Amino acid sequence: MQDVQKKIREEARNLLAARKVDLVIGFEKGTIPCRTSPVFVHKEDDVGKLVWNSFCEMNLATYLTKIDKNKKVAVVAKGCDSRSIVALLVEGQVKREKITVIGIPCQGMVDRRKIERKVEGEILEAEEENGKILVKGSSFEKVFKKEDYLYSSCRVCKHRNPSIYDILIGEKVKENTQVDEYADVIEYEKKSPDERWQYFEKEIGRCIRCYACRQACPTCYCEECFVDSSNPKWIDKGVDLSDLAIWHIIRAYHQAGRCVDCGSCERACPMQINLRFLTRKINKEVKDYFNFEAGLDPATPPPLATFSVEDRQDFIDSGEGVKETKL
Amino acid sequence: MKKISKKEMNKFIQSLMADYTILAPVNIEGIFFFKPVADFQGIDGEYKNSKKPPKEVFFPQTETMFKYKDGKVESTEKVKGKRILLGVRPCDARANLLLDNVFAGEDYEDIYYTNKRENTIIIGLACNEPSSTCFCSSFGGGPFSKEGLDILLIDIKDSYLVDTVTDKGGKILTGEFKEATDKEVKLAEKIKNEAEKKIKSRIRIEGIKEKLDAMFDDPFWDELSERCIGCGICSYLCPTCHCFDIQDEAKNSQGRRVRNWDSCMFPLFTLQASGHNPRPTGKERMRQRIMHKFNYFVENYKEVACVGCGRCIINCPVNIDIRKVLKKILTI
Amino acid sequence: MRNPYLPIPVKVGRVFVESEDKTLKTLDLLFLKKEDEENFKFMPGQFCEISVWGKGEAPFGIASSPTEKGFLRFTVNRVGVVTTALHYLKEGDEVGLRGPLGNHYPVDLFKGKNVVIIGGGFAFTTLRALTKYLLDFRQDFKDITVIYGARTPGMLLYKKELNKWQRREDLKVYITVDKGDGTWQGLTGFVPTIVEKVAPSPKDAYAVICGPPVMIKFTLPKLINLGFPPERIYTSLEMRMKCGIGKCGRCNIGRFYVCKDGPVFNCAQLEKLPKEY
Amino acid sequence: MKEKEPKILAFLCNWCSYAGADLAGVSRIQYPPNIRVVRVPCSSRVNPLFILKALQEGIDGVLVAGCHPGDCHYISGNYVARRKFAIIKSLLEYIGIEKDRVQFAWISAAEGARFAQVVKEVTEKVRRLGPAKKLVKSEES
Repeated sequence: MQDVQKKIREEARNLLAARKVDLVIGFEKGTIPCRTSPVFVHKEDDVGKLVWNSFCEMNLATYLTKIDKNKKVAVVAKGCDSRSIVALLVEGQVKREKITVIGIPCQGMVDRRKIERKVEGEILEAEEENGKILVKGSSFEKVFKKEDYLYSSCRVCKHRNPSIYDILIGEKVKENTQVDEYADVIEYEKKSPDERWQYFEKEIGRCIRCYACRQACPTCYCEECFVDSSNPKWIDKGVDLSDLAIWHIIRAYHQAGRCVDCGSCERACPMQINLRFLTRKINKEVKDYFNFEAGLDPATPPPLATFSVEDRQDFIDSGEGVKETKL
Repeated sequence: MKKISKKEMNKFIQSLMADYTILAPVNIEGIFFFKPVADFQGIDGEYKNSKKPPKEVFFPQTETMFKYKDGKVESTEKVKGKRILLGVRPCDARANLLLDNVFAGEDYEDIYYTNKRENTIIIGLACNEPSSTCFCSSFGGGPFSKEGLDILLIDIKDSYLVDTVTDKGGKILTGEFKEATDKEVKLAEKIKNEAEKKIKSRIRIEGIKEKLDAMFDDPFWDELSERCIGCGICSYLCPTCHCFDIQDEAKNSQGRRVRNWDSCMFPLFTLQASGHNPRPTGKERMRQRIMHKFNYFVENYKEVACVGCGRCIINCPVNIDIRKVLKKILTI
Repeated sequence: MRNPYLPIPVKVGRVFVESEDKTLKTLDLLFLKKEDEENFKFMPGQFCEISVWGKGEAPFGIASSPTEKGFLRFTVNRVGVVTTALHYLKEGDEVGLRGPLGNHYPVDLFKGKNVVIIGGGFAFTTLRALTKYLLDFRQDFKDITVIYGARTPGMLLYKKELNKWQRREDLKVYITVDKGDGTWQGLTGFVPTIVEKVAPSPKDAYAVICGPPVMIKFTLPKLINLGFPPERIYTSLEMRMKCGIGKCGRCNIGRFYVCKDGPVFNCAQLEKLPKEY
Repeated sequence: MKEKEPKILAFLCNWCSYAGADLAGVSRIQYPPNIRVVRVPCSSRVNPLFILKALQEGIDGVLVAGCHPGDCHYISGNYVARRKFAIIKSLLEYIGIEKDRVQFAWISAAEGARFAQVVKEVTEKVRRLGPAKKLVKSEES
């Protein structure tokens, strides 16, 4: 971790010194334990702020559609972040020549909430030492193995190495190709519709419409989101269950074939709603129906922007009767 | 100072359920919400503070103001039944007093809010274990402060000391309350001092308002708001934020007018029908949030609109820390 | 105690299309009950929140003067959901009304002084109320000058009334358009240039200016050059509003809420406020 | 009290399904009156938000009908729509909305009889589900 951090600072210094970029977006140390904060480095001598550890959980690609388009930007990108950049390139939201991707083969990010549930009292200090997280509180000191406390999105991640980069920091890591990433989705599908509806209503019932999931997601960049439209007003603005349901269904649906499952939405949600249970179902269908995974190839358009004559249509009554649709 | 064992406390609260709705911190998936409880088994040991501040009891996130059918209006400001809000932390109680400035103003009184305030008794729970993100003492509050509370409970292991703050609180304390012994009062005093020492972060507030007067166009705001992704967490979870939106929810001419929480961090907040937006980017909006709490509110109501509860620090997805912001402002 | 968010029912009276392209309509609202009208004490410059059932609520400046009894006049520019709904209303329909809200033009300061009223586009509503009020108490004021401009002759508000006012001797009225349309004989040119040409004297005078931000931006310096001190130039500002009573927190400029502490401010006040409007 | 007749919203593509419905009418073919028709230029004009808005307003069933693949007046409209419908249908079922609440069909302009048949089947399936409750916005909240 330490030499990755050192290399990031060097690369950032070179890029800024050579005027190749106007700014480098990376991570700096957080003000509270187990956290980092995105940082915009404009000047060479600030590169010392840049850090790298297992709490760099934010997907920095989300800033690329929020900053001034003509700025030349370098951005620190994990595997998932780089896939989001590819998704943005494919959709023409960022110009390739304006972006310098500092790719980092990712070892997975640590879920601080999982660790918090395993200790008595508040974590006051946290350090990371080759694969171990040491946390200290007023009445405890504990060590946790990083692998056991990764975010669920990192545990099922099959693309730890960046799919696009101008600079690669360190060696590529071994991809975790064996994991069955949709095992829990398949398990969940076995439940009865009413059970699934109860779980869905319980989860989205906690939503407070703060839109952190939308703002944290790189591929959620509409000028005017459908929830902000007043003419027509699709859904009302309150926390009524039916409006919350439609908000979450359509937000997930709009990420079909574009979501790289970085987990940024779930991490930003203050109410810890299981948001990925919707997006990963869609990612599974997109993989089954269209054999497509978002953010891997800048040349192939996302599935819902194109079509194929052989697409499945068993769920459509086209005269030969509707075959039993597998869920 | 009275005293009651925790077991009796549960029985006492149960007895009040006949004529009060009891709202207490309920643990849902590790997050605490103030919810009506049918049977009260004491406050969960893990309870530090609620995720959504208790302001939502007086100023709900979505509230029907009135219903209408073909022009006939039926207002819904009356509140059914009396309520007890149990387990409020001292910082949030102080925040309600700040909200009173806005909602219970002398020129226009927001009776939706004031009706709920009047018919709710607030029983606070002193903070024996403040968090590292708590800095209530920087604003004149403290883990055991009583402003805004009707009763303050102090947890001394197997019982509570009951400190009656207002007679509104006093009138519900019937029967079971014995006088606390000197030993118990001294123990409470010891816990109080330890709690106050546990609050490490001290933020200097004097001079912030004056600094902000002169720095409206300072590049500080660009640097601060660059990393902000523009969500509404810091305002929705803040106990002193009170901005709201009014919307009609209707089918043809039958429907209701609803008040929802709103946030100055959203572009829609000030977007005008002509398309002009006085606060077009995140910079102006972040500046408005800080200026309103630490400058405009001070000029209008002579108090800083922050109680140091730490919710915005813990919940900001990009870890923008208001303590760091306030320290930086003093250096400009 | 009264619920400040509850509108009173009023009926739509006369509806009159003001502009050729039909984006501007004037509606007269009639009180249903006598005491509603008695309780409704207002002064020129104040505004109301008008509710259209099922659509929502929006703020509109009162265009009629308190001296005009029995109705409240509003001119509505069709831009959004509520304003479009207002445009579909016919005589006899019922809407909700909340007000009077905000402060008003300081007419008592104007007493015994010259008054220069400068308006642009469809922002002439509260200025019409002010002018009508001054004319109904004409002897209390010295010279009154009205300078009002619009993009094209078709976009001018209250055309008949303007003609009547132009024929009065105790009032100097200058109507201009940015671009004439063949039959237009009056002045042409932007309001700031006309103000410079008319060059009203600042001695013992107050100015009131309302219009699109660009017009104010170029007219203010002209007034200052003519010698008008900032504290004698008043303007009415527009911000997005919801509650209209200083609670919902969105219409602030610095510490002031435009709905409660405004909408009328003098330029000395505005100079001290952050340029965020 | 006779149980309430299910209300079904039918998005019919102007070139095929709407013409099919027209043919059914012209040929005096009877079909249940439960559908309310919304004519759309192409099945790909149907935005999933339309379907969800209808379900929120309390409709009991939604039918989206368009041209058979290859017949689309706009060449690829129904091909693109097919992908959208595959995703939204599996997502709605996944979260617990009954399978038959939202149904899709390809009906050409010549299939008047089949149009009536599809409407009959859709109405039957929706009737069996009973009135819609999930996603419906409750008046009292």
